[in-house]
Amino acid sequence: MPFEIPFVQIVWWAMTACAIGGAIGVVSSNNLFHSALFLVLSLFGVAGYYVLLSAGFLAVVQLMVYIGAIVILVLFAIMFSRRMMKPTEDEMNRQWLVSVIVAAALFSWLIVVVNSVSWPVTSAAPTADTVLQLGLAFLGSYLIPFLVVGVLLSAALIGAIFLAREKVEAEEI
Amino acid sequence: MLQEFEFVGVLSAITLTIPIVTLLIAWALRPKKPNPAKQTTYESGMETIGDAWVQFKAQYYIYAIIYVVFDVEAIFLFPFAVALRQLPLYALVWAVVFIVLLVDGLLYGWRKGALRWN
Amino acid sequence: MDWLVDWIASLQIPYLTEPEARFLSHLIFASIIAVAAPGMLIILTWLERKIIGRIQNRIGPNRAGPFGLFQAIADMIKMFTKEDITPANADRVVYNIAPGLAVISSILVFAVIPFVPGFIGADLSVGILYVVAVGGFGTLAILMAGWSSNNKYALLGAFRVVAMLLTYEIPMVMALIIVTMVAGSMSMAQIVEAQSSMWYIFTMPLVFLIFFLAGVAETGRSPFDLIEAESEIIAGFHTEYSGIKFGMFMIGEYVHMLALAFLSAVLFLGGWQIPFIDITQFPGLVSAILGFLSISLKTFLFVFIMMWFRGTLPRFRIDHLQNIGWKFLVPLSLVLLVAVAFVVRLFAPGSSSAVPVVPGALSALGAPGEAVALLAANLLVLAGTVSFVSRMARRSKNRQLRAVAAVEPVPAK
Amino acid sequence: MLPIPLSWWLTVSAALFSIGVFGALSRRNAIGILMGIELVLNAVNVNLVAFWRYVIPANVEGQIFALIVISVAAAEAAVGLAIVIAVYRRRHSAAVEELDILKH
Repeated sequence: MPFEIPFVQIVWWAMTACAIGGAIGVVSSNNLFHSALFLVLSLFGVAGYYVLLSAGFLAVVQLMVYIGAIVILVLFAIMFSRRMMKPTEDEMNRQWLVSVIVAAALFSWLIVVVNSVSWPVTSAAPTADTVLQLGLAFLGSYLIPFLVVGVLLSAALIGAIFLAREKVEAEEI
Repeated sequence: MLQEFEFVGVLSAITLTIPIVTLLIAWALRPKKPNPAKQTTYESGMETIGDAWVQFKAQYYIYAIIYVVFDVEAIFLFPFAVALRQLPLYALVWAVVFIVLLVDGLLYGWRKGALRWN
Repeated sequence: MDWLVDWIASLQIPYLTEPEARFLSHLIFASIIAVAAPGMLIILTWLERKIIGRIQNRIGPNRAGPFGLFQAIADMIKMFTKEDITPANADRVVYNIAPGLAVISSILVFAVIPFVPGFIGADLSVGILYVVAVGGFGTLAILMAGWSSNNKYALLGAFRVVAMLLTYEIPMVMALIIVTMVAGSMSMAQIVEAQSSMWYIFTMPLVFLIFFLAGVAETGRSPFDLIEAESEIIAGFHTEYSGIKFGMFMIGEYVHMLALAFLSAVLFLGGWQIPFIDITQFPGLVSAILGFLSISLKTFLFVFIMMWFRGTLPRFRIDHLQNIGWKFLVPLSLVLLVAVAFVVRLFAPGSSSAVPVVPGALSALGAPGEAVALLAANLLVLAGTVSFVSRMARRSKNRQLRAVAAVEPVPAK
Repeated sequence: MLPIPLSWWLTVSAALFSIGVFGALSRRNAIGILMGIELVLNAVNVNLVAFWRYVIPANVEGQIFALIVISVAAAEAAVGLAIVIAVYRRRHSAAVEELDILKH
């Protein structure tokens, strides 16, 4: 199929533009609200990656949890703690130059590592019914992580409500 | 997988053009006579005092937190739902434990009055 | 979809082999959806005016064209030719993106709706989850609109609406999980297939009620139309929008409503199925026409019910709304989830796939037994809820009475 | 052969990771830092899924890890932003440099 391979690569480049461009927007924008919207773009690009990597379930979960929930949470927090559209002061702190150097060094080191190892790649097809396999795994061999996630979420819920709540008297059920 | 999602991609690309085309048509047709009074913030004729930053109730934020947690719960329950008929019976008990753990958090919020709108 | 691909491939056009033919057919179908879904706005607004007019003992639009049909077109022209005012303080880019996003998010749902047997845009194996995920963009659009207009009322309206959307999304997702459990799949096409013997609305009426109630709340229509609580917050998050941008929010709302009606038809009324007739046995075109008629009729039924709501029910107050969501629908849907999970597992047949499965204790009763048990579980939960709620109501009434009695001494005889 | 070599994925993931680290280090506002961390977690997820697809596509471990990372990210965002809100209510600022209560 002469058509298939370049097509996939075109999609890949488009998604990379979204993911990396969005990420740069997140860290460079001076308006936090815009940062959060760039984060949406970046997360959307990553969801596209999951589709290309034949993890459709993860792609949809990415949209649902990140864009549908986490970004909304971030936007609420921004609206709570910022006055509107007043990019009052510089959003960068004093160590931004050091941060650039650290990030660049990290990136080049990672690139060296990525290119120096020959990864054992197979070209086997992925499992067909991923969601079913996930369900069997979570209530089978991955039962403990599954329950730990439950505990983690419950703890996060209680902790976050405790922190964010305005003091009001207790309520009878 | 890409084939499965191809239609979604095509549809997104096409729907992306719809608002753009609509805006362009409207831009061509509509009158453009801006003046300062028109462009003020609409508050039923009152002069706007201050900027739009209103006192944000933490209540909204608490709803969002509970929503996030239940959303994440849902992404674990969907695979469970698909696999339900093929799971051993005791697994169902563990799934119920998982749900009860989260209901716990909800009950805590309820008891503390976090769900009350005031 | 496949016959379209085959037909295009059979034309023997040079360079147009199977993958290109598929791409082309996707392009055609996507264009049809993308134009038809907003185009339905014309019919839906006309219908809504007529129906609400009748409910209020009026005639409704009757001047423009036959039966006032062109009224919506006239409105469309008005929207296009109105001046579009952007407030000077607005965040221009975000302000302009928001209405477009609202439209896109509601149209994208149609990608996974099986309109007729074998004809579905994308039969995703995660179809149900996709619907929820795409809905998230709508929420985002509302927050963007509220924030970028730089208006107190718009921001307040956006907060309220988003809080409501988040609240009602949880019971809706739980209802979707229940449907997934019973159907054993998240693919829309397979859910429709699974209802060939019995539609889910008959086996799970309570689940349907939760889904539909939460769904109507998600569309932000009456009686959940806090968005348009003019008396409280002007016009909510789209206060500052005028002309076609306001129109785009309206398109988003109506397309969302249509999508909800289609989803309810697919998930609970068996989609394109017709009772007692297996339409897949007919030749392609006949089954397609019958299937489309069937799903359209069901969709229209739900659209009509939503308009009926709007004509008859007063608006909820926001605190009542949140209470219904958090303290009633969420616990109820969780209880139902657990109950249905047990029923489905107990009636599960033995291993049909590669995984060895222990059959459920009641598997001998088969699918009819499961249907009866599902209905029984639904009714039991319903009865339990009703008795619990009435007990709570009595208790709270007694408490209020006692409080009153404590303040006012009983008058002497 | 898959149309996109594994090293492309790893490079993109490294870039996302580094940008996220830069964001987390250079922001003054706690919410900005959290967004940087979200980017880092996403980079990790891309890596996990890419390795799953290219090395062990027969199992689902890669997706399980990614799902757990996503839920940890959600928990982290909920608690982190709740802390931001609690602090903001007290100090009227979300800049991390001004959070020096423990120093005095």
